Amino acid sequence: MSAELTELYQQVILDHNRRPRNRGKLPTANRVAHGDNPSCGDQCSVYLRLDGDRIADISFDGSGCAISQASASLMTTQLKGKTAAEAEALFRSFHEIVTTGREPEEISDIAAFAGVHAFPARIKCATLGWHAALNALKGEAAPATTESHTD
Amino acid sequence: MSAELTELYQQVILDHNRRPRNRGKLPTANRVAHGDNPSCGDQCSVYLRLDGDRIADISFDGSGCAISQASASLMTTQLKGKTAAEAEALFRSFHEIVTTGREPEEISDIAAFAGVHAFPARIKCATLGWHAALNALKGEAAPATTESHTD
Amino acid sequence: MPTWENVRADFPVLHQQVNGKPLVYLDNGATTQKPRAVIDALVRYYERDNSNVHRGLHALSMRATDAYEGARARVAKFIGAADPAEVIFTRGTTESINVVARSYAARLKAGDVILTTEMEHHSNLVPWQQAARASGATLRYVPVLGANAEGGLDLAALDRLLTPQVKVFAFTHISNTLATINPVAELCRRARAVGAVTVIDAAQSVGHTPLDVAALDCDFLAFSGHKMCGPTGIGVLYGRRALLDQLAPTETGGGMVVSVDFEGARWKPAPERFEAGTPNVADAIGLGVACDYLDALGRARIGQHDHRLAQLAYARLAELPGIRIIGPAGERGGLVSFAFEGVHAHDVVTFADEDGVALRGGHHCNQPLMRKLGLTSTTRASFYLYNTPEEIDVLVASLRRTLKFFQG
Amino acid sequence: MPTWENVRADFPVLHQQVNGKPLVYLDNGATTQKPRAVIDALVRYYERDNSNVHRGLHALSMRATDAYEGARARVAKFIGAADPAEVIFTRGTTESINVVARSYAARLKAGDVILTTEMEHHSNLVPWQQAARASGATLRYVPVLGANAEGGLDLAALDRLLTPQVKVFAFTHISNTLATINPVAELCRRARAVGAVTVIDAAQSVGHTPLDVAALDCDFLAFSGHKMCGPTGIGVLYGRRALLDQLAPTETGGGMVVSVDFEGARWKPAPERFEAGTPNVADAIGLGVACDYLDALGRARIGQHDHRLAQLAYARLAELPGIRIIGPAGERGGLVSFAFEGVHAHDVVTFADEDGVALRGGHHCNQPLMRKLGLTSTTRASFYLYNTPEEIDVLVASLRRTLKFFQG
Ligand SMILES: Cc1ncc(COP(=O)(O)O)c(C=O)c1O
Ligand SMILES: Cc1ncc(COP(=O)(O)O)c(C=O)c1O
Repeated sequence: MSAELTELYQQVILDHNRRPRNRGKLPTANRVAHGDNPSCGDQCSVYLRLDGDRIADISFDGSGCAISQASASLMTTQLKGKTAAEAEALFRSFHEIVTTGREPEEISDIAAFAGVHAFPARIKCATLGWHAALNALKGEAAPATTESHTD
Repeated sequence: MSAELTELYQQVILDHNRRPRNRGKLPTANRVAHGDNPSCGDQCSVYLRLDGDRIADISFDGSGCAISQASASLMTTQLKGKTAAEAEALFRSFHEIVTTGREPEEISDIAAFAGVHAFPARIKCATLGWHAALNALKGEAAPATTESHTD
Repeated sequence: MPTWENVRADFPVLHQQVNGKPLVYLDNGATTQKPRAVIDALVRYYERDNSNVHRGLHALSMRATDAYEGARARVAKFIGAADPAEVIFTRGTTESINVVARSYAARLKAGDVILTTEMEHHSNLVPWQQAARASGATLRYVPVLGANAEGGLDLAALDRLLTPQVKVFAFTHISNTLATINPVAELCRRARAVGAVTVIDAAQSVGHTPLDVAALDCDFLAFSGHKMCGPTGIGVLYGRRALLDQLAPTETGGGMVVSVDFEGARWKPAPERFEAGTPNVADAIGLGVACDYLDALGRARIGQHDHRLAQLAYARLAELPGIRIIGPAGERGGLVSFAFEGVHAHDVVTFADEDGVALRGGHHCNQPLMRKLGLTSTTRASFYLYNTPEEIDVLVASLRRTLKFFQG
Repeated sequence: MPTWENVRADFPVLHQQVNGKPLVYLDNGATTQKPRAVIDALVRYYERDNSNVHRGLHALSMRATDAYEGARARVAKFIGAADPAEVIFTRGTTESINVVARSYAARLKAGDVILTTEMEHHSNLVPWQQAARASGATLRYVPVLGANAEGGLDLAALDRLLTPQVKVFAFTHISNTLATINPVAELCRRARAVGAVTVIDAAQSVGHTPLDVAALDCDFLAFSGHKMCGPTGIGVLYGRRALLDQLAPTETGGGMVVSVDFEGARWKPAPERFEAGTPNVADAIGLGVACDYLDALGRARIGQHDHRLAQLAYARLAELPGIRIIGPAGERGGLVSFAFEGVHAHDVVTFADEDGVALRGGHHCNQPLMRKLGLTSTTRASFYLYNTPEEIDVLVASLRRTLKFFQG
């Protein structure tokens, strides 16, 4: 297997893909948003329980490739307990990682997604869940679609 | 001037172009039809006075290239006095001449149009007046257009 | 003249490495590759004859017009249309179907029914949804049978659905997702019995099997050049002459008018009526050469070749653990669509690409059908005349490696 | 990198004899010739990268997608559009205008006014007649001044015509018959003041003069690749992003939907929303390369070159007996349209062709304007970057010979 492919499918990603965290509907959710990637049919719903400005709880549901599922799973573990502003900052780091391959200074699991940058067509997979989460935070009713984003 | 071009613009044609015969509206006409060549804007109206089945008088009017004007002019001289069936037979000969370049066995002025066959794009010019005349004979109200004919 | 022995040599694109491995191009359902003869035709046109058509009297314009109209006649022969005027050049299947659907949208009314099937590509589905919405007509679907859609169209249901209210019946010839070959002549016959106009989506068939519109006795037929060895950007709408002359053009402008004044315009008859503006001259000419190429090899032979590869692939893939193959098991077009338990089509395609194998993963513009089958995506391997049994070995080895990685 | 010194060497088609004489191609208003770089880009695409775009994850598909979207970004830069999503690929100017006209037909109502001008090409005229008919809106024309249309648009009349009822104002940048250069920035400014949306037909300008949609501040702009050194079958509709996202797509099918079920579909945003079906990938890439070619030479310089040739031709032609030249005498685009007393344009063109000179004769898809001028046809000589003053000598000599033959 090539170095690029190994990078893409890192252990962290495979693990989240096999045993997704926080998967399924969140009964206590007070926000939900749906995202889909029309190019390939990937879908992702994100459920939030917002406590004031803070994400008290979060889950996701959907179907898609290993990258999209692992990314959504990992995202839920990262966003739990964060404020909206912190979540947006985290997404900016994540976006930087998947588009440039540059790993962040602080050690973080999201660095596992650095390998995505070598596969530009998969960037949309990696960001799908994040877009849905940000939309849920903003309370946007319209479903997120990767087509309306530039990545 | 090349042999083909000389053939195309024979003396007969130039003469009819310069001094068109039977040109203008026919006050006594009981049939009229209009033809146009949308590719180039050539227009031709043909006026007939039908006496039973016979063309008692005929004229044309319009604008177009030397080929189309001369052809319409020559046509009027040929069709005067003919029956509808004779007119159709004459058109078939004319069509044969302009599409194949083969001159007919009987000596006739219409043979002057044999040169047209070397310029396929001009066949429509040569037949415009004829199509209008045949439509007038048939009493068709719709304007003839060279586009609905295969030549 | 192409020969079967040399066929791969005719396609420059095949002779390259992808990720260090020889390219195995199995994405022919999406688009096919182009033989040298087609590429050369484009170059020749631009180097020698390029000019605007129709309205020109100079040498280049006459040459370009002859070549363009010659391509139209060539395509007419390719599909068995008696009259070249029945061949309208479009951008592709999608535009062709839109032209018919938009024109019928203006003629249908509430109470009329548009009939299509559950296995249509979005391009033969969404335009009819729009036509139904615009006209007030009702859209109905002929169901597909079987948990894996292996049963094809429900012909018993068709009997009930084909009422005299049905004005248009639109269906695909070969499904781009299932590989189902529909009994199109039979469907046309039944539709005619109730007076419905038939529209065949031949995108996946015209380059893969002998096809004759006179024998099918269909009213409209749509296809794309790029799926039959031709250039991108060119396709065809065949229409029965008598119907074409009744249809309102959906696009207007230069070249399709007899006369224009400040108040309005009169249309030319078909085909010009439906070809507003400067046509895609070069690619139409390229499409004509693609017809020559395919007919020289023989479409019956191409169909056999595709079918044999699809059968072989089906048998070999069926051995893989956790695979689900959709579509008919027996007679089928030259492609195989499948899904694995626990491994997503995207990951399969990314891994195959590592091995030089080009596959397609996704919903194949067939979302409603996928949903009915409980799938969100499949992986599709689609074959054409230049593919070989050895390439199927490479495919199977690649899939095994992927499964091992994900399933452990 | 092309240079002015070598420009003719870049165009293979120019180096041929027609009827035994060197080709003098003066039919650039109809279509331009293609430089080697553009032809090579097509060949390279088909030999190396050909694949369907957007929905593919394998190497060829990713390369094709990058090249296609790269071409979109290149075209955006070429016309000064900030956002590549504002560039929609179409077949050409005619389709581009039809897309806007059809979309507005669905939004306009009785009482609304569509404004255009008396000098429009049929492609920027008939679609608006249809839109007016379909919506009940009224179509009005800005008059052209002067017996030979030398006065351009009647800007005083425009003041009266531009009422708040005007919802759309569509006009050409450079007239393909008169060579008039309209004050497009000024027209956009005036239209904006009454809230009208502007549609510029840039078919004759975009390859001939620097053009910046941001500076013009227009809402829509349409042009064809084949008139600017690009391939046939590709063109562009530029649209302001905020407007595009409101417009209903006029063609539906694969690639432009977010999701589809048996009941209906949701659209993607622009540009995909307006590009149903497999796009014309190869020719879009070719168009991108044409942009490179023209910008390397410099469109300001190209415009000067064209203008100089047109001025020279105007002066030389004006000396011919019985000639009538239409359009402005001073500032003008790179073409000259003329008619002779007693010699029809078709005969002129046939004689010129004998001398290797390619001209166009006819109504130039401008029938209402021709009728207003009391003409049925003119002969048009239209210039581009590879034409030379010597070619004008050949043209004039040929015309003299024709006149001699017919006028004696
Ligand atoms: C001013 C103008 N508008 C529109 C068109 C139509 O362009 P196309 O035929 O490429 O669609 C042309 C050229 O024919 C033109 O010159
Ligand atoms: C069955 C079928 N119909 C229609 C289409 C649409 O063809 P195009 O995208 O060339 O318009 C395709 C291919 O994508 C297809 O496979």
